[in-house]
Amino acid sequence: MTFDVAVVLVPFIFALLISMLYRFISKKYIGWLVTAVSLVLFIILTTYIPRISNGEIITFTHEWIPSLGINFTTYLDGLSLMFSLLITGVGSLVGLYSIFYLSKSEQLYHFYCYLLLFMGAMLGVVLSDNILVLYGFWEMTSVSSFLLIAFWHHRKASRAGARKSMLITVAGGISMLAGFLMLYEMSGTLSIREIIEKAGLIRESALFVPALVLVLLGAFTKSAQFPFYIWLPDAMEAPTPVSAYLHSATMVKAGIYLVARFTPVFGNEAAWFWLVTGVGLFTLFWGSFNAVKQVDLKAMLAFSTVSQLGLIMSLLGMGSVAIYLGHSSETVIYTQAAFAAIFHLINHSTFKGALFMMVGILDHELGTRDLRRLGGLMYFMPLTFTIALIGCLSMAGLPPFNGFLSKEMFFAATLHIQDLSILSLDHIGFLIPLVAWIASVFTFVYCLIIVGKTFFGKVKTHLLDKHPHEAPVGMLISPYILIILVVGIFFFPNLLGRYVLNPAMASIFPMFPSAEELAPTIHAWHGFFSPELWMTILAVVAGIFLYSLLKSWKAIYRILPYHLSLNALFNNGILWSESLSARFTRRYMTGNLTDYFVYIFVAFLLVVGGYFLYGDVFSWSPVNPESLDVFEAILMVIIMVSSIGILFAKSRITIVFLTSVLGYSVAFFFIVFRAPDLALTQLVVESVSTVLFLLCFRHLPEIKRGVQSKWKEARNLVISLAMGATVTMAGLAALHYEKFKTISEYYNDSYLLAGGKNIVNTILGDFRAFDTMLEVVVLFIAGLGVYTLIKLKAKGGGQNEN
Amino acid sequence: MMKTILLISLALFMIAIALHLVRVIKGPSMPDRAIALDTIGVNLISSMAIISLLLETTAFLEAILILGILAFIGTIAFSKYIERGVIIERKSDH
Amino acid sequence: MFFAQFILNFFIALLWLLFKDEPTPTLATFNTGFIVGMGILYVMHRFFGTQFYLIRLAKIIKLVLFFFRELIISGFVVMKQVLTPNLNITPGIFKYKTILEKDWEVTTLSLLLTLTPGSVVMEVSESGDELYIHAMDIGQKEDLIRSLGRFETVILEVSRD
Amino acid sequence: MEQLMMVLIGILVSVATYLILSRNMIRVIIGTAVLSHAVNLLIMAVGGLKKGNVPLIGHEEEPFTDALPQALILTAIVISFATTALLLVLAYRTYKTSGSDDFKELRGMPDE
Amino acid sequence: MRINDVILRTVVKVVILIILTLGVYLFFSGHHAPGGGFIGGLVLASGIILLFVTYDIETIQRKMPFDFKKVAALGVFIAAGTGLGAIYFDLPFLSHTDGHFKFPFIGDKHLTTVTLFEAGVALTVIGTLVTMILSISEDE
Amino acid sequence: MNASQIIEWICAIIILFGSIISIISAFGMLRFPDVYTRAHAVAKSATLAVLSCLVGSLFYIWIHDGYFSVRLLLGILFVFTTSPVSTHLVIRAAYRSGVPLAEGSGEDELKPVLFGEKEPASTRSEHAK
Amino acid sequence: MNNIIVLPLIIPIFSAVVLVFLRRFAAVQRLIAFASMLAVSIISFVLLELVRKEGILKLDFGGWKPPYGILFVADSFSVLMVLAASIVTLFCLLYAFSTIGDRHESMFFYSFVLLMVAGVNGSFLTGDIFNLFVCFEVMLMASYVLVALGGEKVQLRESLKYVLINVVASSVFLIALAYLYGTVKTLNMAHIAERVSEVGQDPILTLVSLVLLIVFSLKAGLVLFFWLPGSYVVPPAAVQALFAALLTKVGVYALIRTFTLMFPHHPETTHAILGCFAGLTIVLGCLGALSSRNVLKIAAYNIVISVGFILIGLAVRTETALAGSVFYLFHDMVAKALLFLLVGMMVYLTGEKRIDFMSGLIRNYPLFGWLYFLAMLALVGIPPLSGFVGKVLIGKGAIEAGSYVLLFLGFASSLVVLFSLLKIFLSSFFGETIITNEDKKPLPKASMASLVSLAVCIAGIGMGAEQLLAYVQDAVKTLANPSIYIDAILSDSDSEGV
Ligand code: NA
Ligand code: NA
Repeated sequence: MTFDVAVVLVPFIFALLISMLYRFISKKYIGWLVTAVSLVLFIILTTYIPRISNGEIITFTHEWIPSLGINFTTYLDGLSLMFSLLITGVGSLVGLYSIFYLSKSEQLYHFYCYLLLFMGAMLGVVLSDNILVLYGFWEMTSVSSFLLIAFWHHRKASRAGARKSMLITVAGGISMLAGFLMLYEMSGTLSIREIIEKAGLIRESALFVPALVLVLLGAFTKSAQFPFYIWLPDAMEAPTPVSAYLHSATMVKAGIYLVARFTPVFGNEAAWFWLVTGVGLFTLFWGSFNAVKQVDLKAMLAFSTVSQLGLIMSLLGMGSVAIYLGHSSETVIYTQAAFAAIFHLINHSTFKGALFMMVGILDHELGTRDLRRLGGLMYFMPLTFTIALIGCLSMAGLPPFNGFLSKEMFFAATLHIQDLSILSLDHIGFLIPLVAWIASVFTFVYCLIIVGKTFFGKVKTHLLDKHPHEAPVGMLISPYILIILVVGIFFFPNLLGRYVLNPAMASIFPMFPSAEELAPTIHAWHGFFSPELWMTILAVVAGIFLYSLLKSWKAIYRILPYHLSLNALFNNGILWSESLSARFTRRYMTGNLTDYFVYIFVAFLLVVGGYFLYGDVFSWSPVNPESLDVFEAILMVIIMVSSIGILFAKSRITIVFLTSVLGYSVAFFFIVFRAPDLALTQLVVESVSTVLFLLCFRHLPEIKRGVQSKWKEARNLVISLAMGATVTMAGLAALHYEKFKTISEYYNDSYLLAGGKNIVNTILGDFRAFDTMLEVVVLFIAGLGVYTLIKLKAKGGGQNEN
Repeated sequence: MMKTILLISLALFMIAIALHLVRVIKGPSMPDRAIALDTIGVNLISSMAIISLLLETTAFLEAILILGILAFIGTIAFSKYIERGVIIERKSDH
Repeated sequence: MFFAQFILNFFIALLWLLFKDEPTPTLATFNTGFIVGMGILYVMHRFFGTQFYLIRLAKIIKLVLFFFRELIISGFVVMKQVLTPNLNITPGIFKYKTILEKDWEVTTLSLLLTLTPGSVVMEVSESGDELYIHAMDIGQKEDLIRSLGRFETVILEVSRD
Repeated sequence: MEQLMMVLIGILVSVATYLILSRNMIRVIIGTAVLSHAVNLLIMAVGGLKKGNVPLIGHEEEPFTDALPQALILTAIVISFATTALLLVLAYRTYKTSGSDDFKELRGMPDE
Repeated sequence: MRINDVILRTVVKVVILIILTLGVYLFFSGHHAPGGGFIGGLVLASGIILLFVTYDIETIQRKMPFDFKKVAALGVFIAAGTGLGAIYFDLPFLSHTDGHFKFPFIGDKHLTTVTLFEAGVALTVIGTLVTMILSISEDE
Repeated sequence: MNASQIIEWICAIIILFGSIISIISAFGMLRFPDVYTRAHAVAKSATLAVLSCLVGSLFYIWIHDGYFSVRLLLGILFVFTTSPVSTHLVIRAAYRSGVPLAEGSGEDELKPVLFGEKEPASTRSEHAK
Repeated sequence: MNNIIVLPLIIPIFSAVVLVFLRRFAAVQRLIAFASMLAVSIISFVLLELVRKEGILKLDFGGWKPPYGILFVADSFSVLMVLAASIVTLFCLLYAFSTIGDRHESMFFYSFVLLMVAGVNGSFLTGDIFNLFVCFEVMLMASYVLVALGGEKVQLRESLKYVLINVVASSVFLIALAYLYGTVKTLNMAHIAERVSEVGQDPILTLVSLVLLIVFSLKAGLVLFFWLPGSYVVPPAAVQALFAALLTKVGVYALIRTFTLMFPHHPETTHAILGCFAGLTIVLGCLGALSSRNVLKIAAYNIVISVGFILIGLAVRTETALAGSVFYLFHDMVAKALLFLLVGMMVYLTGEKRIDFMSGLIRNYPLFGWLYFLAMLALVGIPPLSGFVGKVLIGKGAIEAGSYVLLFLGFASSLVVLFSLLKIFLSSFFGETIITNEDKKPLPKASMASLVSLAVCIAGIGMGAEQLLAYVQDAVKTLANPSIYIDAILSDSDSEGV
């Protein structure tokens, strides 16, 4: 059905339309248009829910490069449908929000164009079955994210943030591509479905673990895992709707999607479990820990996003244990971690989207997001406060909000995992729940900060540009829809589970029998003695404690000096790479021709001379003294002396004289070697060259022997001697190689063949006339060139460098 | 025997060329070099003639004439260069 | 007039060829015609008021042989000088005013002089009638001037009627 | 003969290389000229020297010496001449505009 | 005292005839003896260069008012054009043909398109060499 | 030994003679004190050497192959004509570029005409060096 | 008769010669130059189809059978290269029409361009190794003039170095040819291939191939690229683009031909060295690209990187990788031309070369800015643009061959390409504009037409990769099985007895 692929195409088509027809569309309507497009797509996608939840899979193929198997194959299953709904759903809300958020003076065409581009790319990522096409869309999300971050590109910070995100995500993309190509090599297919089918087969390959690592690098960079997360806080330079959409709800989830999608392929490898879980957990901790120290609300949310992405990532890692262990009734329990992952993914999108929009409202209405300038806004902006409160409580994992449910499941999963006795978990498994708990303490702390420092306490009107007031209704619609969902999901989680999450689970664990078995029923209450509940309670207590003593322990953030931070490493790394490469490049790209010649000759000596020694090419046959006449020997001496004489000549004319002697002697050799045409040509050419030398040397100064250092002289001497030796030795070897008869015996019949008795001339004029024709062309170009070089002088006498 | 005589002559011409080469290298003045070079050309002409006899071929007789021509042109060029620093004048002053 | 007579002779030979009207003209016929032409021209040359050109030719050949003789002599002289252990000469430059006028006459004189033992022409004056001559041994200047006079005569024989 | 010729060619190559490695424009250009002489002799030498008569049918008898290298060298000579001509003009035009014939001084700015 | 080149000029007037004749001779003899378009062209060009060296640019250009660049271009045109002729007759590019033609006065002549090709070569050589020498000499 | 062989031998001797002259003139080139006297050596003996060699060859080929080479004859005439011109030009250039006469030279009638009395020749030698 | 094969060489030569006579008529010159390149482009396309249908075509010049005469060989590889070269030239000419100026036009500019293209096309098509040398020289000689044309101080200085290096390279080429003739005693490439394989590539033959390797490396800018950044940045933009697109690629083409057709039998030596060279080239090129803030230099180092990248395909020499190389070569010719025209336009519009002195160009010239962005993505290899398929194939090939270091270097270089080009984009196109509306130079129309056309080509090559791949795979079939080539050339000749 062509409609399926249209889902991906629609945003692109509209992006193209906007970019081409923007002159004819009023700015007012573009936002509405984009919102409508996303909404329609969302609605269309919801119509697929029944079919997909019944286990149906919808595919459609449009051929692109069939000969390489690179085709646009859309593949709509539970996982992709879930992500597609998320993308279009949040997309509509963000579209709506941005209509009120963005000023009409902005270049809105660009903005919405990029946004649609992103939406299309993101849909492409989650719907593609072909890994190379997936890669394409993957990079397109990086590109559109780049453009959106740099939307206010006159700001330096925007450009820097855009560059950072682009470099890191594209680098991840490239490594992912390498991983994909390895998968292709192992499985012989580009289709994800087929790769999953061959998962057992490819596991044997030596490329399996490298491919795994490379694919994970792609996922980690995109999903802002440690240590690649550093682009995400800087991406907050983008307009807030973008942050809400790309950098919390959708694009950063592409890495999660990738891990989920490839869990069936890689899950049976221990490295996968450890990398995904370990990196995820550490990111969870690191993000929450760092969020606390932020003073910019948006930065705090960014770190919180990093942390939450780590949480989801680690859950997927834990879920993969089920595949590692293989299917059995005991192992199904571990799949619940994966369920928690995708559940939390949805929940995170709702509350974090709402929170970002909340911050956007503050920014928009007050002109600041700086916590040091905020406070006591509860009374001025009660509606906004509600958003913040509900969002934060959900994020902190408190009831009655959806965050509580998934957080409980997370704790449960960590506890399950530490009980395992494989994968060395019996030794260090306890760290998993511990880290999870610590991170949730910090999470609670920054949630308190967001709500407390912004909405409680004293209002600091003197620090604000504008008088605080509630946001316009338009900006509140989207966040309110989201917090309604936050609450709604808490109360009706199984609706979501049944229709959206279960089918997605089936995609993650295709080798497990049925979605029903995998999907738990989500309960808010696991009993008073459930350990996960106590973990939450203890986290709240510890969080409140830490929050109240914030000032006394905040000093630990200063332990790690800035220049050792990842950001500093990245920035300095770029600066260093530029300055070091500049220094290195300048070292050998001196612009000095002599150096360049040294490189050429040394390369020749290393490769040719080196192979001569190494490859056993040497060959020698004794000289037959009778073959050499005395006069020939003298002639050789003459050539030798005149050429060496050039080296010692002190004036340019002496050089010309000696060169002439050399040329005439060579011509004489041609006569000795029975080559009359050659001798004639050499003679004339030599004389004309001499005339040319004299004509041109008039314009050149007398030779000053530039003072070369002793070692350079020695170096030149060694290189020269080695060059001579190499050419001679190789020449001797070539000379003694007599396995073939020359083709030129054919030309001895030149009179019969071509009617010419002068064989050389007949070769030049007939057998190889083409060479001669081109040689004439060369001469012609040179003549014309000499003319133009002399006649076309630079304006202003050629002294206008730079 | 005849061949030996020719070879001896050829060798003598070559030695003469070598001696002139010494003058080319030593100078001391540019005209010295020019004369030496001219003479080398002239001696090469002789050598070519002898080679023609030795190889019993008439193929190099053009080369003899051409070398004569070229040695002449070369010497003129050199002497003009030494004398005036220019080989070809735009417009001669007389 | 040398060339005019020669070309006339050539035409006579061609005419001869046409008169004979052979199926294929041969070189032999042409040569016969040439000889016939010589005879005719010899008879006629006084009408032109010039010398018979073959006589001029003979004089040219004489000049060339003269050249050769000078060359051979001077070759030996130089060889002697080279092989003399202690060279006792005083080189020098002297001026010679020639009676020759035409370019080619002066040129021929200079060439001749250059091939003569002990002298090389260095400069021709702007007026074209003074030669500056480098002598191997300035002591023999008088000898040189004497032979210069002899050369002038030979050249004039060729150029003047 | 061929062996000695190879040695001579080696010497020429050495000289050429040494000249090419010097800083002075003229010496480098002459170096390329010497190199092209060496190359031409090399082409001649690998074809085998003095193995036959002058390759003129009718004037000479077979066996002829290898004519193909001769034709190749002819082409090479002409091309090398054309290049040298252009090179010379370029050299003195460079000298006139840059005011130096020393390649060490003709380096240019590192990042211009 | 100004230089008087009378000796040189007088001799060159004679010698140039030998050189130019030799050039033409070499051009035509190339097919069966040493020579050919290239060498012929080179010798002819050397002759012209000799004239320039002996006299001066203005004098010689007055007597030979050609644009030598165009001579060279014409040469390339002819050399490559003989190749195209073959295409016209549906033969491989640069196929040469020959034939015996009877002319009044000079009789039976063996003409080949190789000669035409070589004429192109010779013209290019002359045009190029003279262009080069002239351009450089004119440069101040 | 028939007549033609005798002539061939004579030719060979002439050629040998030429080579001997050539080598002697080469020694002259090394021995003579200044460029002007060296020019003498070359202008005469080297020319004589080449001419005898060429004439020898001309007749040798004529007798041996029955082939009279006009090219060779032209060559002889050419060398014969141009060699003195070359000498003339070079020593004129030498003098004008300021190459001094050898020590112990006699009178010099050209110097006052070219340079006047005051200017010493050696200051004008920049082209020559 | 396959005379059509010679047309890509002979048409430009003829036009160039005719233009000499039309020196004073700039408009006519433009018309003729453009028309002839258009004709050549069409002819190459026809030829491409013909080759795919009928197999390898050859044209024996003068009717002399190989290996005795010279011949042109049209296989898919060579014709693809000719097609790319011709199209690129067509658009570079279009660009030049509005930017080059009558100083150049009256100094035979179009003639030199056409002659250079003739040399390039000849190098691609020839089947004779000595003729390859001659074609190289035609191309080089024209390029020498084009680098220096204009007479600026920098131009002269850099072109002198460029010429000297190439003169030495040409001499080394001749040395290689001497050895080659001394050993295998033939010049026809197919015949060489046949003879070399007959004796299993003796060590001396490998040595000869290594001399050729050095020569072609110099021409291609493989490791020995140091001449390139200096000389490629001095001529006018249209010429830079032509150089970037054509000259090094001819070297790359020659390397691929040499080591697939003639000397493929000792990969453990030759291809190992090629691999090292390719890797080193990428590293050095990347360092160069990182080091500069001059747009022209950055672009020039990007050429170096791509040369290294393309030759990974040859070094690992699986069929996939070779296909990648051919495809990438085609892409790179078009994309590099576009890149150089773009940066040339930047320099033209601002009068500056360093990115620090340019800012906000996209505000003044939005279309121009987006074209740059598109070219950047194509060069990084982002699908669906032209760089993608080649990159994937080379990567796949490297994996097949187990050359993970080269894979790493190749893919990492994409990142450096991105970094260096993004640097230009962020600093010069983004940011506050510094050009007021009064100072704003209008974009020359013909140049913009050329930029847009090339951009369309880039997108077209990527989107229409399937069509192009058909030819590429045909080309690779021959590269991977030299016997196809050899048979096509030598089957009807009596070379066996020789
Ligand atoms: Na040369
Ligand atoms: Na900037």
